Amino acid sequence: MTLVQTIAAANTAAVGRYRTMRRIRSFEERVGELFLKGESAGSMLHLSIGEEAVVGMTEAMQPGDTFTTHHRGHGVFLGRGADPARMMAEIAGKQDGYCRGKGGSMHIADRALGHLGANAIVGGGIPHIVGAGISYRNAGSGQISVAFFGDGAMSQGILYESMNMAALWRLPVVFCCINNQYGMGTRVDRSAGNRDFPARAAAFGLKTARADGADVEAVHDAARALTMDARDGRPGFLEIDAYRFFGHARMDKSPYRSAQEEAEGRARDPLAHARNRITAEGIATEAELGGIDADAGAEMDLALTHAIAAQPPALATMFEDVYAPGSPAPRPQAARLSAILSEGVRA
Amino acid sequence: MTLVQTIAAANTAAVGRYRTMRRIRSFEERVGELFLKGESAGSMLHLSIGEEAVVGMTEAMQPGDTFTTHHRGHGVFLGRGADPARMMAEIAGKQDGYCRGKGGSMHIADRALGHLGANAIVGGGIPHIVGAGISYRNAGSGQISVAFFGDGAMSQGILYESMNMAALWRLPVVFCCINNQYGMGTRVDRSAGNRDFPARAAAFGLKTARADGADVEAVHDAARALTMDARDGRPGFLEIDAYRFFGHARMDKSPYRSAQEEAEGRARDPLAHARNRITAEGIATEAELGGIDADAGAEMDLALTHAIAAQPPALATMFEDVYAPGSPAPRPQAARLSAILSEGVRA
Amino acid sequence: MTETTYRDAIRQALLDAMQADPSVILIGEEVGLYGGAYGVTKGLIDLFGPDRVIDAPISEAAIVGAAVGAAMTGLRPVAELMYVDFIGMTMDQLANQAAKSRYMFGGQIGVPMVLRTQGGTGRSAAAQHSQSLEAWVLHTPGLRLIMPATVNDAYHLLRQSLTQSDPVVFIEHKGLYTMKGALDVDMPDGPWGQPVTRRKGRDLVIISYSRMLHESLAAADRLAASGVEAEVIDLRCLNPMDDAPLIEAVKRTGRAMVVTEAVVTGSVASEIAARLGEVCFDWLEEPVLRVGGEDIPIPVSPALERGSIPSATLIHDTALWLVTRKAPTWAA
Amino acid sequence: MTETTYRDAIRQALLDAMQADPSVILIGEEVGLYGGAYGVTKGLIDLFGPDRVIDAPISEAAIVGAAVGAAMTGLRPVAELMYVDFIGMTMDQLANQAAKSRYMFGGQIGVPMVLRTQGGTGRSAAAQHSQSLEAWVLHTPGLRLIMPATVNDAYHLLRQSLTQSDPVVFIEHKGLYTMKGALDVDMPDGPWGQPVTRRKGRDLVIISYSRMLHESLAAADRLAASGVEAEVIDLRCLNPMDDAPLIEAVKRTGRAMVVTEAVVTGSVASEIAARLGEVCFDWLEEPVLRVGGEDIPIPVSPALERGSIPSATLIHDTALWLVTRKAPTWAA
Ligand SMILES: Cc1ncc(C[n+]2csc(CCOP(=O)(O)OP(=O)(O)O)c2C)c(N)n1
Ligand SMILES: Cc1ncc(C[n+]2csc(CCOP(=O)(O)OP(=O)(O)O)c2C)c(N)n1
Ligand SMILES: [Mg+2]
Ligand SMILES: [Mg+2]
Repeated sequence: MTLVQTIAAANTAAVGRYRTMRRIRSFEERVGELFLKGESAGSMLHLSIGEEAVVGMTEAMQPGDTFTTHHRGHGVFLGRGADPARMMAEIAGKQDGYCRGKGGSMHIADRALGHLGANAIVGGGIPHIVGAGISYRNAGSGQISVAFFGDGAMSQGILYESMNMAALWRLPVVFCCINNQYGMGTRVDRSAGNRDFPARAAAFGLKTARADGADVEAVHDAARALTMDARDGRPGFLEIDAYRFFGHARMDKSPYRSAQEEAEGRARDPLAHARNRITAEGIATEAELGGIDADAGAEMDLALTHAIAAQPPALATMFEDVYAPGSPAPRPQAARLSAILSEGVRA
Repeated sequence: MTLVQTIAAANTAAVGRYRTMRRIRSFEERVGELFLKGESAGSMLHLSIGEEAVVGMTEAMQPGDTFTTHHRGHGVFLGRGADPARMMAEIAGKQDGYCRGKGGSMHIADRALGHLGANAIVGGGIPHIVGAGISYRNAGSGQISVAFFGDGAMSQGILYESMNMAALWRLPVVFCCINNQYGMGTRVDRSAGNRDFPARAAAFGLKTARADGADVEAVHDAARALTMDARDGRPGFLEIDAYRFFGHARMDKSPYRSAQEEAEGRARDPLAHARNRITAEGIATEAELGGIDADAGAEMDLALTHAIAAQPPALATMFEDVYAPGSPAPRPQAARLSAILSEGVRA
Repeated sequence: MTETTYRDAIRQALLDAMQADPSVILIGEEVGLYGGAYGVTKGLIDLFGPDRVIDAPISEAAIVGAAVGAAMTGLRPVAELMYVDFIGMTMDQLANQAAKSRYMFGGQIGVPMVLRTQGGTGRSAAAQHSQSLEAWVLHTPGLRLIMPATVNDAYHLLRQSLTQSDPVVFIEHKGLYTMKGALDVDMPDGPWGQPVTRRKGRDLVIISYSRMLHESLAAADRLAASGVEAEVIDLRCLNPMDDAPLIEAVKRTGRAMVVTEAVVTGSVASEIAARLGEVCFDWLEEPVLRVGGEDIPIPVSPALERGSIPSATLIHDTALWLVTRKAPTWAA
Repeated sequence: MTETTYRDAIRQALLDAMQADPSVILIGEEVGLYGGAYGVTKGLIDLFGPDRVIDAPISEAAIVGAAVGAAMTGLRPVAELMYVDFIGMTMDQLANQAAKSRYMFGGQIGVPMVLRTQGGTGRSAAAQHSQSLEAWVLHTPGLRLIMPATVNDAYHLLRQSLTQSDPVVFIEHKGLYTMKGALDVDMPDGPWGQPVTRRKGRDLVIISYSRMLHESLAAADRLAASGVEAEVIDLRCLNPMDDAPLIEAVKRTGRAMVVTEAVVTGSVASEIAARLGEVCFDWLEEPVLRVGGEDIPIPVSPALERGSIPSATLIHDTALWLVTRKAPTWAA
């Protein structure tokens, strides 16, 4: 590629990342609407608004790579190519959602896109990439597996057990901490004896980096380096320094933090940052970006409409998927009680 | 104190530490005999021979300080003043052992001497010092609590959860890792992605030190500094770099390591090292140290004889201590079955 | 005698205990500034300060382990597990450490701690936030297991738990926090450790606990309309279990059902049915029936979630069938 | 047909499975160089190398979690827990992750792993190395629970476990490793998932599993001497449980006992007694009795340890009492 072509490619990519970040934000806004309309399955909905720069990592991954996420994983999954309509349907607990309405927002997964599962247990999905790393190392497949989790998971022992294994066995994995400064109402300075998270990872033998969560390009540069190392068996850790714009979940109004802190945090907006950069460098015009915004809004409106219109799962499906197809499903209680009480069966 | 007195005190202390180390080794040798005589309760007996320099830490502790140990804790407890006869009786599963023959070697404890319990779960006793630290911090009692554990526990996540809490809450605690280079048959280089253990502790915000396990005075110097900091709310981590002279437990002949490695490891003998130093510096004569050795041997012979002669617990005691005195004991099965089957109770 | 909620009764019990006993401390995630994920500990940090109301990092295993150590050294910690679903990370500290320390150490060292947590369905919180895992605790000697169903029990059983010398696992139900009821701080519903009969009846006994008590009482009311008088017993204290009152009632009525929200296989209901089958054999007119949760994880879909656990209707229909041999519509 | 030990049969099953299926790997503490704490995996690392026989750090939770991830991505991991007593550190990965992934994800992602471990008393290993915790697994939908009692089952049930699409918890007994028996690699003792009748009898059924099967068979021999013919059934596959053969036998004999080494309260025996009480009610001449471990932690003293679990004598005496109403000497 000529220098001109390289620059052109980089520019297109930058605009692409802006588009993905916008789609994530528009999606999350519609999740909020779904909840307000009373159409969501429950209220445990964790929006990733403010954390869209995670796209810098999802775009550094390759087809075939796998990942796990925490409970705030909508953005990560969209970054890896999710269908917003099936996602929204799952969040509404509908039959044609990604998990047939059994998982919901905190348990979205998609084998085809390499999503090994969102997890409602803080830290729960982290060791799974160690196992995936063993698979890829043994197969020499060149794939990597990435765990996405929050700053809260930095307090879960299983993270360090996993980091140690990854370093010891030279596994093709990356640990990606999306530090949005809070675990529910607890700011990191109230949960961490030492807030230098990369230092922890380094002490276990990982390559480490910290990137500004307001700058998707900075995240992408760090992610590219770490994913390249990981493919060569040098596992890494990336901290994305971001801010959780809204409450922990739909019910939380964040009384534990000041309006000023929130204003400062929201000022570190990866979309605004990217928008300014793209227009300032003349990569795209305000009008072009406006078009992207409009398209994203329209796309997510459709996802919302679809989710609301979609069918809930049939009651009998609750007994499916406990065990693999072919093995007998659990016996419904009504059948058990009937077998005991029906006249026929009594002596 | 004049300089002369200070030196005299230091010399007496050095001889005292030699004596305690010798008593530990003599005790462990008798535990081996107990097993060979078929008088021990089981074969899960983990000797601390080669790790006697832990005395440098136990002597840095004060009356009223508490501690937990791992499964290889005989030496630590003797260092804190244990009665060898009651210890040996417990290892033999006898009624007048420290735990009435219910705990054995891996579960020795003594409220009076601050021993909150040996643990058969690797890492299991570590978080208990966090709670003890909260007690002492809240009471302002000036006590500290110390967790003793092996290099194997460096792979247990709960250790890092505990370190983080200790640093975050400025607790008066010290984490003491007795690195004897092995977890069963696994040498540390096969269990740690990065063998710099103090670096891990530092990354969580602890004061750290590593000391040569062949030099009890070096261990003591490091331990004094760390325990002083801990009393002021600056928790610490000490790695004692030692070598496990014999097999993991009584059954293990260590086929997984070379004779040469063992020879080199056993050459790092804290007793020989102290003996040479004490005689070289003219603190005591070979004859005087020989007397100490003889006394220790005689003392532990008595402990062994006592343990073998002691009575096993009465069968009915198995139902005691499940719940506190005053609450009904668990109903023995014989009583339950009798209540069901006895003629009297049938309609 | 005041009217209050299950949530506020628990909060009141914590407040009164902390005022009465300076050794009582709280440790858990979001118990301080946030006031608890379900608001149970709201304001307590302002009253007692951060040394007694400790906001912990997300380290369930070490939270329980720290509580064990604090209890061994003179404090009376109340550790909070935000959801009982997280107990899997703490089972070593709970079952190998808290439960066994007194025994392993020959009675020298007790662990007077309370592990407060909540479980159950009702919020479409899915498979990892809706479970009822008390059976794991029931199977662990050395632990006490308390599951209050009423506002008055929420208060008194927690106060009493905070006087025990041994570890207590205190499991609340997320679906009961907003339930209103009468609280009499001077009058417990019954003696510590014993079940309480919530409704007298001659035709059968329905044994239940936690939220399922209320489904059972609702079923009993509807049974009365059909002339069937069900006795309803609330277990309250599940481990160690005082089964004498259950046995007396079953011998008297000859028919019994045990209702649980948990997965029925290997549940508390199985244990009770087994005991009653052993002891009441000659008095039973009908088999002791278990009515419980389906043997599946909890699905997120509200309809599926509701369908996976017992309802007053299912309890009513089953009881009616048991007593009158009138098969319900859903009879297979 | 060869004579071998329970330990070697398990080793043979691992060896044959690893030869037959390159996706099978082993991961656990000391499974490689050391050859397993009980020697089960001896030599396998030499045959298959360190990429397939992985010596893990002492990180039980991450070992099980890594197995989950490996199973999700095409491998068939056999994770080893050195003692079932350590399962408390892994219950989240086991019960919230391995067991529920297929369900939560709508059937998309299965977890075909085996968790091999061993439990039980017999070595004076005390309270944290002698437990029988299968009841926790029984109560977890999504998991399969296998507990072999014979040499032939040790081989075949493990081979069959390594063909399952869902997680299997495979619990061996430390007291059986040196037991000798016949191994026929072409002939399983019975179909996967079903109990096997180890002895036919007309007077009562003794239902058991793992090491207690042998105590039950010994008791049955002595009962025969007194003219009592006990049928002895080996559960083998405990979750999901196929109770049809148990029900048939109990309806035929009218008397049943369930024997477990675990703490009896909340045990597998309680579940089976509850089921039989429900389904066989009209056929029972006597209550279904549970004979199990005392409701206490396991003491280290060899005499106390032995006294805390069922013996052939206790089983024999109880069965004789049940059938002949002849009270044993220990009758209270
Ligand atoms: C093991 C576990 N403990 C506690 C919780 C309750 N909980 C849900 S989210 C959360 C905060 C997590 O913070 P973080 O990891 O930073 O993720 P974020 O919500 O900020 O994205 C907590 C404590 C849980 N789901 N799992
Ligand atoms: C949680 C747990 N995992 C595994 C074991 C089995 N085990 C007992 S001792 C041991 C090695 C421990 O090594 P280390 O911590 O270095 O202590 P050392 O024996 O060397 O003193 C292992 C794996 C255990 N007891 N507990
Ligand atoms: Mg966060
Ligand atoms: Mg070691």
